[in-house]
Amino acid sequence: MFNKILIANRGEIALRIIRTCKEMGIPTVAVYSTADKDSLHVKFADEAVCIGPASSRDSYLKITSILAAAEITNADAVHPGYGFLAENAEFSRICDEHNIKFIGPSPEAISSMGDKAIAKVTMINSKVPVVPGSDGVVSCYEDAKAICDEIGFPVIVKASSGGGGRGMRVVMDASELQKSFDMCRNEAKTAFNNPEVYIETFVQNPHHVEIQILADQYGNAISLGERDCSLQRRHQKILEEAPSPLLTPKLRKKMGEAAINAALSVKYEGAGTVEFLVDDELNFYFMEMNTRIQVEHPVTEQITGFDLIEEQIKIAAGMSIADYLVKLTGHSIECRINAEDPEFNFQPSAGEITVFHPPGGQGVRLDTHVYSGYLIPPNYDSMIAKLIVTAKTRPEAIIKMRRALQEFIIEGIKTTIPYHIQLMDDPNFNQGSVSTKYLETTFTYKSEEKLNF
Amino acid sequence: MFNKILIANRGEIALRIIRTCKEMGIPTVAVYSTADKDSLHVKFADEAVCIGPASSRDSYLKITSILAAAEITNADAVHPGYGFLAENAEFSRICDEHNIKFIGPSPEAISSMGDKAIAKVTMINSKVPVVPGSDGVVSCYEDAKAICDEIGFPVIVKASSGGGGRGMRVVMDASELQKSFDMCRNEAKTAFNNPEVYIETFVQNPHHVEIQILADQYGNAISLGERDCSLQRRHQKILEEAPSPLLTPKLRKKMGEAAINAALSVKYEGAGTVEFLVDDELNFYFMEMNTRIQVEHPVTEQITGFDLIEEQIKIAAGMSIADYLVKLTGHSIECRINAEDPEFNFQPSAGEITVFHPPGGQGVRLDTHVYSGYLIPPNYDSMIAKLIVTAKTRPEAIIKMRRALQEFIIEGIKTTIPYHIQLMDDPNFNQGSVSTKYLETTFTYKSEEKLNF
Amino acid sequence: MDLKLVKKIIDLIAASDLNEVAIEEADFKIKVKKLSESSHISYTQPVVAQVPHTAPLTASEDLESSAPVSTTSNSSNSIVAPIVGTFYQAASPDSNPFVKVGDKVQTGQTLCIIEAMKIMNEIESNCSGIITEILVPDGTPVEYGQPLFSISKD
Amino acid sequence: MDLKLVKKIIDLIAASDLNEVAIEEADFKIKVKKLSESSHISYTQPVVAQVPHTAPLTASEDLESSAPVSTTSNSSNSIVAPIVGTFYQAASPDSNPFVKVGDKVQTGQTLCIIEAMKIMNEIESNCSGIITEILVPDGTPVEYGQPLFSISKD
Repeated sequence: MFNKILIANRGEIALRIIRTCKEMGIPTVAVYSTADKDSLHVKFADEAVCIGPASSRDSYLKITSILAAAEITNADAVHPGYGFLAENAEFSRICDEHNIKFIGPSPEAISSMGDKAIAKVTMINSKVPVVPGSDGVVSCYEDAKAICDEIGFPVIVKASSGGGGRGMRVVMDASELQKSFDMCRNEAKTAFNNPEVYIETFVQNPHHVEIQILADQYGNAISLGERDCSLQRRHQKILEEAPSPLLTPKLRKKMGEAAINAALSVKYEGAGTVEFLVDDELNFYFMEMNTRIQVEHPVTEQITGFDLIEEQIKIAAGMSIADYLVKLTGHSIECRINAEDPEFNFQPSAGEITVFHPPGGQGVRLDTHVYSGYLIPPNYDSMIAKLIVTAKTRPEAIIKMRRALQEFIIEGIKTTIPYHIQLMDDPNFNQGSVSTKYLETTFTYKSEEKLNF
Repeated sequence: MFNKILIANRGEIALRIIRTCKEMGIPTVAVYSTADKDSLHVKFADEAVCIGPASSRDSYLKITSILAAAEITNADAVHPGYGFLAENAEFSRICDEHNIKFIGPSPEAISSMGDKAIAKVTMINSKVPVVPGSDGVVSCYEDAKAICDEIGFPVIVKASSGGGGRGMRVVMDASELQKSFDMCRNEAKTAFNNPEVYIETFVQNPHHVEIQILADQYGNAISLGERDCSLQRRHQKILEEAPSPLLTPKLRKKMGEAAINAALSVKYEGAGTVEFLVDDELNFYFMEMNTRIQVEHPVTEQITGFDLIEEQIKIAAGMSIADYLVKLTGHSIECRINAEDPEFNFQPSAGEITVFHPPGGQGVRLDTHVYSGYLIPPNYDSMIAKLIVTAKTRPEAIIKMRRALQEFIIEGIKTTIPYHIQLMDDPNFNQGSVSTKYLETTFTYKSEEKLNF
Repeated sequence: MDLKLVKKIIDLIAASDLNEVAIEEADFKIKVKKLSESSHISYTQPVVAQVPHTAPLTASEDLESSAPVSTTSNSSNSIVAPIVGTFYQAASPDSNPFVKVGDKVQTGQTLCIIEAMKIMNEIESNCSGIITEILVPDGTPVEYGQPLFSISKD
Repeated sequence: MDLKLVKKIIDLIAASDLNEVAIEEADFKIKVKKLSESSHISYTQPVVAQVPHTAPLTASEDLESSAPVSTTSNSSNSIVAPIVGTFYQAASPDSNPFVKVGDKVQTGQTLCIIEAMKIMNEIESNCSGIITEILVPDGTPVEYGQPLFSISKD
């Protein structure tokens, strides 16, 4: 096992990792920017090293500073969390070169999943279902036209280096193709310095269902079931749940096998997530693989009993998962509580949290790094807490989430709590899985102001 | 189901009951004394009625005020919580008379378990093992002598109306008997206005193991397993866990059956707890039955998945438990966090909580009614939070509890958190079940002052 | 939305002394505010905090354990409810009220009845003076400490 | 909605001393506020209890994002570490230290080395003056922003 783990992250995930390290008896090193000097991850880690100013580029994204911090503290492993350097193949490689274990997959696995076109080809070769489309990059309009003639419209043109909703265009019919194709290439070149695009059938009303996998260094890989993350705004997940209300046991098994194949195809190591689109007819298509722990991993922990951070660390330390058994029990929902104002288009609401009263009781879990008196720095993302509830069934979990949200008091800033409360009362959400377009096209948040007057 | 439940209590248990009522969709009425006007149970209930001044006698113990509050709010059921009126047969009876459902057992069941001598006879008749001793009250020294000759020394003389460590005397040999017998009677008369005493074998190094039962109105009763509450100071439980590290599956089954018999013998209805003494040879003896929800009920909830407050309400509303199945999974520990100073003989520490940062993460549950800025009234008991952790095994639960205690920050008052942290590191506690004398005779709390210097 | 209903609600509130009203049902919520026109009127006595739902997280500043039978400020007094129950101005529906606005009362004189659990509890004045206001309508529930009468003391 | 009920509630509250009332049931909520009549009285600001914390939980007061290469106080200056790494006073174990206490240094003059990932980063002075103290022993780890030298400025 490792002697000391440096956590190359901040916020709730840094605290989350420290908690597991404490439970495993492994000393921790926090790194922090000057903006985070009063953060709980700094307070609760065994050691803490200031690595730079508030700007992420000069602190949490600065590989040399993080490695130097590991060197001066004699940390022999680095946990990257999510975001920042978590899916940076270069970081994984440099850690290896300095004999510091990167808790995550190899640089090669990160690279091959990081490029969408390469990933797609890899999946086809591994018999993982993909959305019909081009075999990799489409370089000219003529090729694009030929592919569309074959797979039919609507299609979507996507930048190889894109992601998170950036660098993609839907094309409804042949007349739009040339213009959209050219624009997408230009945008990709500007945004990602890589003009390469590929083309796929545009799946309508898709559901976002992802499989959590674990894979060890000995070629064992298992599925820990799925998470339904269809509730999104601007490609940002806002609520996740496990299991998915959409899946059947049979489909769960098929998707789990596909995800395991995807992981094995790149000799994956650690915890990873294979994201699929599922349409209303329950066809599923590989979307991408995230080669890191996900924000929404707790819902899987709640219904499987695993501690996924612990599993990441154990796998990185060379332990085998050959005898792991997975059993899913109950239903878990996570609401992301962001410092954003749902009244004003979710504009970020930085500032001081004057009152912070978290919910409690049976089946309620809160992962957060904030507290009464915490000043939210404007430099980082706006997620301030993950509220996770677990109950026997989905309807009970929704009721429990509503109760927990109602007793969650945050004053001094605006948060998405009122939005989530309305979502708990939404009939379509209560009925089952909605599509990834649902929040933007159908669900209407009623302004609290309007409610009050 | 009930239309509205009045909660005749305060503090964490009032909030606990409100949470379940919210999840069940039942409106609630909080009652409160003037000292509790800013309490969360007042805030989170649907309605709140001030019933009197700070003194419990004039508020939470005043039956007429509580019933009047139920009348003016049209509540059709009353949940008594624990403490205050929870085991007051008169309260249960008056509720019945006013057509307000008392969520708990009948006045008769409360009475027969409330008198220790009557309870013991009832248990003997129901074949529940009891500590060898007198068949009920012993009125004169001659009878006491005869009984001791039969069962041998040491014995313990106990007041019928005593409890919680009050009204009892250990007699090591025959020479002390007369004096101790007379003194115990006198004390009982003064303290409880009832001089009756009984005599039992004094069980040395006993463990306190209690069985949680549920019984419905149709004669069905089940056991939800045991809790080990051997860690006590001055007969006050300070840490509870489930399952007990002492029990074998066979003994668990036997004790569960005995507890069910105890419940059925008084036509028990609702959630109840049968407390047993268990000696090192795993003999077990009925101690008493608590005819209410217990402080430590969450550890049972954690390993069974039941919501015990919900079960109390459902049973009171006439639902059957005939088809309930109980399965125990994992290990759960509760630490009672009291506003007491472990440095100074646990003297109560009232005042304002200036900082309150609760622990979080996987497997951590917190039941509390306090918050940053909360002023602890000097009028009530000192428990301010129950920290409950759940893990797969006992060692993992202890590690998780240590981690959670370490990140639990309360400033402005003294608490028992440092005491619990040291307990988590205690080798004897880590090894297994200790006796109820352990904390007072063996465990030594190291003053934080001394630790630091 | 039923506009007539809304108008009725607004009329109700306009006709009242209230400044702000919010009503909410499963799928309906209304909130009405009226600015006070009488803000120059001097106001004598702190309200005995009957509003549990505002200022949720402020610490209690009042830990008095003696029964607040009255609150005093200069020559004006409130008689507050010493118990929870239902307030009645008269001994029975057919009787005259114990007191009316303008009545002079003596210490110990019965002012009203609070019924709790079918028991009629007579509430006596703790001072002598003139009843200036009856603060609670006949037959309404009152809680402990709730002001019932204003008295201008002798 | 039961309008009679609403009217009753409003009447109740209008007749009372209450300033604000909120009632909520499963599908019904009413909130009534009455403005204080004493609004001419100067209003003391409620204490917003901003002092929840002593040491551990104090909010950051420093959100500077520029690299704190030096901190200044009158004519005295600290040179702080611009990167994380190991502090060395000399270019190699056999070399003389770049500077000693009492040395006069110029802006841009190399003061020490911070090694990070096997790279020797020369740290230069950002002012001229006299070295009054070396704050870190040779060979120790330093973090971003940690003071290394005190300089008494010219």
